[in-house]
Amino acid sequence: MTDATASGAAPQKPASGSLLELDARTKRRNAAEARFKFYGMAAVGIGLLFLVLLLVSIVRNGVPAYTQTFISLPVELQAEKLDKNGNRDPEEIKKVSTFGYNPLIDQALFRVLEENGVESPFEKGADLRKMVSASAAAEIRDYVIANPEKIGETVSFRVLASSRVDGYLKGRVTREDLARDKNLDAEHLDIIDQLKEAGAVARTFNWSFILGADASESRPEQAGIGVSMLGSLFMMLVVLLLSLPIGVAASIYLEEFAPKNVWTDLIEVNISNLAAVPSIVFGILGLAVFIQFMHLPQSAPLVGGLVLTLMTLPTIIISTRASLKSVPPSIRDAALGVGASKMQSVFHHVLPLAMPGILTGTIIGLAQALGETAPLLLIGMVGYIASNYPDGVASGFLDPNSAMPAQIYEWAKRADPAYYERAWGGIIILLLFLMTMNIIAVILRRRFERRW
Amino acid sequence: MYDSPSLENEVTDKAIKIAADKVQVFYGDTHAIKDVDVQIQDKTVTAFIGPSGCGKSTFLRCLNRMNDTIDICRVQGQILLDGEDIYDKRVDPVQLRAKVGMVFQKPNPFPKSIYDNIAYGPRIHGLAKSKADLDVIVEKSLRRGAIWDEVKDRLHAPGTGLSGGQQQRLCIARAVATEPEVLLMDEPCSALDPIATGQVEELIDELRDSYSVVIVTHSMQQAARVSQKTAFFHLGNLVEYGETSQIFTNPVDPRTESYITGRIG
Amino acid sequence: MYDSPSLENEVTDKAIKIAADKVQVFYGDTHAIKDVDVQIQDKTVTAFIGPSGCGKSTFLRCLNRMNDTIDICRVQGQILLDGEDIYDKRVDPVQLRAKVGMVFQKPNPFPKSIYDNIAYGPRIHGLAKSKADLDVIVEKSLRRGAIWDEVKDRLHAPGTGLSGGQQQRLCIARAVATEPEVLLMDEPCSALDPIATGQVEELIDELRDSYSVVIVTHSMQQAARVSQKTAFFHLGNLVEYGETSQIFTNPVDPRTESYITGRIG
Amino acid sequence: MPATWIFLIVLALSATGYLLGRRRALVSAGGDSRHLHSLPAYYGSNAALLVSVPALLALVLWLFAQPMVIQNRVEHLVPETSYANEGELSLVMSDVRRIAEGLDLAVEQGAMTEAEATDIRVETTNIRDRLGAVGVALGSDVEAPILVAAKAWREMNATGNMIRTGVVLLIALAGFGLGMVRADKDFRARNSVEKVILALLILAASLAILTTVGIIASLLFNTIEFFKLYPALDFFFGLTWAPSFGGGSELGILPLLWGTLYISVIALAVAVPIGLFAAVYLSEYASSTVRSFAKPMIEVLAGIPTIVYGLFALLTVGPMLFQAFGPDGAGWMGGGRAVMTAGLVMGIMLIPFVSSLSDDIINAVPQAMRDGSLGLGATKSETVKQVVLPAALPGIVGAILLAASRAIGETMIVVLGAGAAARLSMNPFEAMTTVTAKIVSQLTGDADFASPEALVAFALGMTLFVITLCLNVFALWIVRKYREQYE
Amino acid sequence: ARDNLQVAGSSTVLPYASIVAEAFGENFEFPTPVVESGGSSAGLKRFCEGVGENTIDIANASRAIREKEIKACAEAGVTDIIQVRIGYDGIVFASQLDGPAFTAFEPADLYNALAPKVVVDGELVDNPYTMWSEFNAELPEAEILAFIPGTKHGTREVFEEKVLAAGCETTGALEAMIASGMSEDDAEDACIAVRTDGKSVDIDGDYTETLASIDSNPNAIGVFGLAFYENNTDKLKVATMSGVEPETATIASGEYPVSRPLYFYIKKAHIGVIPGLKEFAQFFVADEIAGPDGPLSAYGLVSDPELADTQAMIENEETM
Ligand SMILES: Nc1ncnc2c1ncn2[C@@H]1O[C@H](COP(=O)(O)OP(=O)(O)OP(=O)(O)O)[C@@H](O)[C@H]1O
Ligand SMILES: Nc1ncnc2c1ncn2[C@@H]1O[C@H](COP(=O)(O)OP(=O)(O)OP(=O)(O)O)[C@@H](O)[C@H]1O
Ligand SMILES: [Mg+2]
Ligand SMILES: [Mg+2]
Repeated sequence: MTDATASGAAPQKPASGSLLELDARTKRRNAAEARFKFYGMAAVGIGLLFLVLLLVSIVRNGVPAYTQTFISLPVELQAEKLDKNGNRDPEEIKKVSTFGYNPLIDQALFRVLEENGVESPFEKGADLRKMVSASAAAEIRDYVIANPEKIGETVSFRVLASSRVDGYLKGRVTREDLARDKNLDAEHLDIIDQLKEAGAVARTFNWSFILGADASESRPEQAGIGVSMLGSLFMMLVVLLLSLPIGVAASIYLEEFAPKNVWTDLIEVNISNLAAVPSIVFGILGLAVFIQFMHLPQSAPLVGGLVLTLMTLPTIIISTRASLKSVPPSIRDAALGVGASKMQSVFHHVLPLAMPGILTGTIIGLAQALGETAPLLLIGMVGYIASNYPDGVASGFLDPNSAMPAQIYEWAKRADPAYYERAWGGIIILLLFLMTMNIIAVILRRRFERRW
Repeated sequence: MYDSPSLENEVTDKAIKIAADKVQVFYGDTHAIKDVDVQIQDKTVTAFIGPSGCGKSTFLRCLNRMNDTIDICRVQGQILLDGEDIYDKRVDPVQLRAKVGMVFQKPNPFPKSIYDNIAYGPRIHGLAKSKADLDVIVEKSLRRGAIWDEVKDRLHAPGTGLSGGQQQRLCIARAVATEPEVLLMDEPCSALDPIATGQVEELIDELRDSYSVVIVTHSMQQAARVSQKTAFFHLGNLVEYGETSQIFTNPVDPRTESYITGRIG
Repeated sequence: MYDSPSLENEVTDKAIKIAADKVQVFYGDTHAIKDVDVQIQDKTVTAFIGPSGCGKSTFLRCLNRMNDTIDICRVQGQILLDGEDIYDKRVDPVQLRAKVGMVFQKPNPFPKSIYDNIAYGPRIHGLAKSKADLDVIVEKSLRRGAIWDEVKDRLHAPGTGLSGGQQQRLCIARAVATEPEVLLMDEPCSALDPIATGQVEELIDELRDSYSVVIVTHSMQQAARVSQKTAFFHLGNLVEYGETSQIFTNPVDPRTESYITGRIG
Repeated sequence: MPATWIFLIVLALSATGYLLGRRRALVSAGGDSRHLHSLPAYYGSNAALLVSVPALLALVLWLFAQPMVIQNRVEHLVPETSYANEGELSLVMSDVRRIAEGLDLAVEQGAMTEAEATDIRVETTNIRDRLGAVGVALGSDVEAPILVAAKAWREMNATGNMIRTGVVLLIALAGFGLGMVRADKDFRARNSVEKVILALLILAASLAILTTVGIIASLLFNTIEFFKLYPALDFFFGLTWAPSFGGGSELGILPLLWGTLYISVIALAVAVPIGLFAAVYLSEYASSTVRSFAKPMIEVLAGIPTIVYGLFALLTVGPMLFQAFGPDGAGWMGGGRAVMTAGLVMGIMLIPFVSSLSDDIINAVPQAMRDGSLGLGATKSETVKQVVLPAALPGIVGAILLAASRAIGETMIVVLGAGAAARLSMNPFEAMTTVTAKIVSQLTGDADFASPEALVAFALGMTLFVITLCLNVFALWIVRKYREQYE
Repeated sequence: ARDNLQVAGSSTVLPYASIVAEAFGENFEFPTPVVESGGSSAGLKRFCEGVGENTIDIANASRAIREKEIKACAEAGVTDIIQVRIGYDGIVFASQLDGPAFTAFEPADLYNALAPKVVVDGELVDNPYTMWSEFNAELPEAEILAFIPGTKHGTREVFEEKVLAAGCETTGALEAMIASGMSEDDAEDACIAVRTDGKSVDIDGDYTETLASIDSNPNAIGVFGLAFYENNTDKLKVATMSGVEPETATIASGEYPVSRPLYFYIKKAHIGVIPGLKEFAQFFVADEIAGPDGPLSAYGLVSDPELADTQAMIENEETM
């Protein structure tokens, strides 16, 4: 029967063979198909491969930041040092600066060594104190000011070990490394080993890295990303609340309502041009407009959010427009045909159908905003901004704060290698932030996605 | 051009719902509708017939300004609905379309559930006070669209998962759910089997009692069966317009005659 | 279930092109096609008739595995094309579809020029050696689709800017351009005027000389006119299959009879 | 009344307006929504908008205007001796404000009675201490005229606030009234609500213009300064970029533009094919589980801070390329930093820009298109290439444009991956740098800020802005032209 | 109204400023000052934007403010500026710990290695050297590769003046240039040029970037700040310059030639208005902080021998 069809078929058509055997052309085409599919898989694979590569190196470098070494110190809060007049007046206690607490720490250290029977090659307390973070004095001082009645007693503190000691316990620092280091000596490590044995030194999970504020260059062990996380959060709130509605509104206007005239052309060209403006230029704009002209506070997440909003808008608008464009006109016709207004047809039908693309654009825009540092540089959100937790929503928006990427960028620049690990640790948190956003978007996108 | 005496006879009978006056439609440079005058009566079924591509859909879309959505489409001339120019600046096309409903040539259900497809119109027009009301409207519309039995068990399945003919009936049901005064139907029965066609035709007949219906069809029999008036389009011109019986038995224009007698389907 | 003696008679006459054996199709949980056995002959026009939603399109789409594209659709049973199971693992649906062409129920021109719409198939199958060859194929196909005269001046205008009927004919032209051995046509004439319908029917008649054609139609007259064999579907079942003349004059199953006699369109 | 309260009251009023407007409209239609012109919700929204929009607009304006007006009037109270110029006056005025607000705070916290606050005098009270006690730190002791000004400020502020409350609430009430009057069955509520929405949409779209104006305005002044110091001709046509602190810098933009172009092209050459293939794979081939997993994962690539990519370029990709193409390999590469390094890594970063957006757009192409093509015996890849992608083209172009824009604007990867030296060379394995990287480095450098070396950042920014603007105009023109002959 | 101090400027000063700010926040009732980075130029620019709450109070700079900047400041109303020198930043040359033995450099070595034109046998020629040992047998036989600060960094200027220009003179290149007909100015400019064939790589980023580059190039040398080096002695080894070991002591005494002063600038108009400004400045230069035994010195700042004068100057609010 195949012959019969072949004879009847059009002359240019090759004699049709069995379905089970592929003819040469089909084989060729199938090979092309397989290649094409392979390219696609390879492309996805490449993307994922790099992601994994990056993630692995991020995690490997960053995980140590999540543990920290502490030293248990029984500190005698000597009255003669802390409250010379003995009247426990907080104002007077405050007069003793953190430097005044150092002798107490030295003493406590000697005592710990003695109690644990550790031989110390060091005579001077200052040398011994190199094992302890400089933050210890501040910690004890804060405690004393809050509890003046404890003066005279011996209180046990869990103070941070210095970054080199911490590095030693994490395997980052070896004795050889300390050969020419003036911050710590190999002998210190012997002491640490013994103290560790005795249980006075321990490495535990580092909540204060997740919750804390930035610290100065000399105390990486104290630095945390918590406050800048809030900074980022408030900033992203501003970005989300402004850029999504504004971006979608602008796209709807341009795609669905705008008459085709010079003005809309101008807007269109402008938007795609803004996408290509380097982010730091938005920083220049933010400094000029929001801080110098509108007198908004410096270093404030509100301003950061506004600047990032302007930066994200083009991304959202371009992707939203693209997805609005891809909704078939028959859907609009259908809605108009039953007497919906244009506005209704857009908001009831077109927009939901365009939602996956809008969400994608938003996610990419927000991801970009979440990781952006350059514009923040000019509005004062990069640097040392160790503010406290904001004490309210308004202060969250208006008080000086940094943002995660800025914090990470700063850390990555700092000299002490302990900051390097913190930078990567911060990136992990940033990525968790990002993935949370992505998951939300995925869930939303799933609800909207359909083919027709 | 069309048979005016016959029209005169009718005018005494029924009010004129839509009056088109020298309507011209252009798609870019293509002149798709040329100088069409036509008066469509209330409570009447008017059939538009003519060869494919002659401009039936185009003209139909003019009647509720659906052409506004096609960028390159320009309309000239005047179309009066109840004596008011629908292309007047002050006219809100939305209100117009609520009055003049439409069933499109290609079925275009929303990618939503069957229920929502029907309920959408009533919802935006506030035709239902409660969920129960809406349920009633949906059921009634689906029944009128002759599709209730087939979908009553899967009202919440997507409308796009229906067969071609079911989609078409869904679209008909959707259009009648908003209770328009004029219903424009572009080949509503093209994908329907005879039984469903019969049901839709019954619906059209029923609608005629209160509304005006315009129907585009390629089936002469259907035109003859359901319509009182027939308009024959050819190459963008309205060649002849008159009583259906007269058009089919005694056409004035030779083109009409040749189209009708060359009939096959 | 169907009239097997009549089939026997035919088998001696024409080879069997497609043989379906206990075909079941499910959309998710919906059982859309139930246990259908049918043998479609070569060089024959077979008509599928039946009420809307009975599964004609679904079954048609099984014959060239277009159902593969619907995620929730599952097919069971066996369909043999020239004795080979098309659902066999080794079968390449692409090659199958090149042999078994299809015209869909809703016209779906590509958003390309009319020319490219037609040229697409020949290009991917390498049917044209040169641009001139292609031009010839395009013209021939458009002529066979009975649309050449309407579009010859605007071959490079987009296919989506055509009227409904023109789009449908464009899709027919597109399908015949690849010279399939079997052509499946899902209501190819639903949006066509009688003259165009006539031309398409002529085309079908012409195709019958060399190929096998399956056509879904709601028009009994059309089925009677163009087909040699008719299959009547009802609620997913193949109720009756036999010679067209026999089905229309002397149906075996009461359901067939009631569907045919209740005919209106 | 504090602004927040006014704001809340207006919101409450507008909510009431919504409910009442809705009700009234329904009542006017005899309880049957079918007799209404629009849905009842529109009448409600109309009333709500009438209440809130003008009132809140007035409130915002007032919030901006009142301090300015008061400042203007209080300024005269500050003796001219206590400031030398405008800047110091504004500083003094901020002190005045701080004191005024401090007094308010003190009264509010009960640390001071109202009478005390009004009668307070520098001679009798140490204001710095009193305010310090409520947490308002002052830089120095308060002088008498400053206190007088502060008190005047307080007073005016109090009256201003009172009037503000009155005016805003009146406007809100007027809006309320109008909303109620208009809640009538014949009123075209939907049209009027939609008009407001349309106005909002237009406003949103116009923000782009405002941003552009803002950018130009904030760059212009310094750009002009720059061109006063440095000949424009040398800037635009100079072939060397060699800034130096001592002066005598050569600041030709061409090597930077070349680097920008080169790196972006390489980045796009990586990102576009990979992104497109990934998009096609995800939307056409991948199962929905793979897709719902892989897509967000790839999107994460867009969110990894660029400093990570920079380090990746510097520490991993650069050395790797150096091995392959350095002296031990092909011999084309002088060091790990190269256009290629930065381009490759940037390309990776840009993958999701192309892939995710394109994926959504491709997914939105109706299935009927695919069916049409598959039904003709096309393979999936042919369908994709010849039917789906062309249909999705406008959106894909948008995605690529976005990626290109991002490539132009990227700094960190360039600095760490491509180096800092500007060079005009064809060799992609040489170090080069981009306009953006130099904008950042000159802006954050140590040069004299009034020198051309620092100001050039603004000129670079401006030039880049104008160039991309021209490119965009050109792109629009091309697209139009293409569209015209096609559609 | 703003209640925190706002400091901006040089990223070289930032570490020190942050240490002070942290201690200031711990020991005073005032909130911890905000110290922004962004470069001396940007810091001074914002400093000179005017007087008022929305401008910064203190600018950090790794160089002295310039005449033109003072003028710009004055035009914007910033007339009274207090200049505070906090100490010195040593600039050192270091290489990989396990790399070739770069232990001692003379300016001449670096000039010979990095200049585009050098003197060979009394003649000025395009730099022919690819190995350090080619011009100084005591240096290791290693490929020349140096990571030097990019042109945005103030360190670059110091490097050019104190190393390249000095080397230019000692090798006789300057003379040769002038002899070849160059004007003195041109010759001096030519002296501080670096070769562009990839042996000398500009680093526009920070020292961490230089460190990373050294990490992946065993033969390279890099330019670092003293403090940075001291924090990374586990990876780097430093070279002497003209025989002098870079240490706080040798730098303070001026024996080690390559160093630069660090400053901050206070807007006098803000004193008394912005809470804590003067206290912060005083705290910064107090002996416990900036003195030789203070935390700044411990971190790597070369303490200023004239610290007492500075303290007095702040006390009296002496402007420039
Ligand atoms: N994609 C789908 N998902 C779910 N159900 C479907 C889908 N397509 C069709 N169906 C259902 O399967 C049944 C058969 O549909 P089919 O399209 O085959 O009907 P048909 O005979 O072609 O009807 P018509 O003449 O109206 O086109 C119908 O009940 C229909 O609702
Ligand atoms: N969007 C469009 N752009 C350009 N030309 C169009 C467009 N729509 C229709 N046309 C052209 O206008 C003419 C009239 O088309 P119309 O759709 O009104 O025909 P019709 O009478 O409805 O035909 P059919 O019975 O085939 O649906 C046709 O030649 C068609 O090609
Ligand atoms: Mg039509
Ligand atoms: Mg069907």
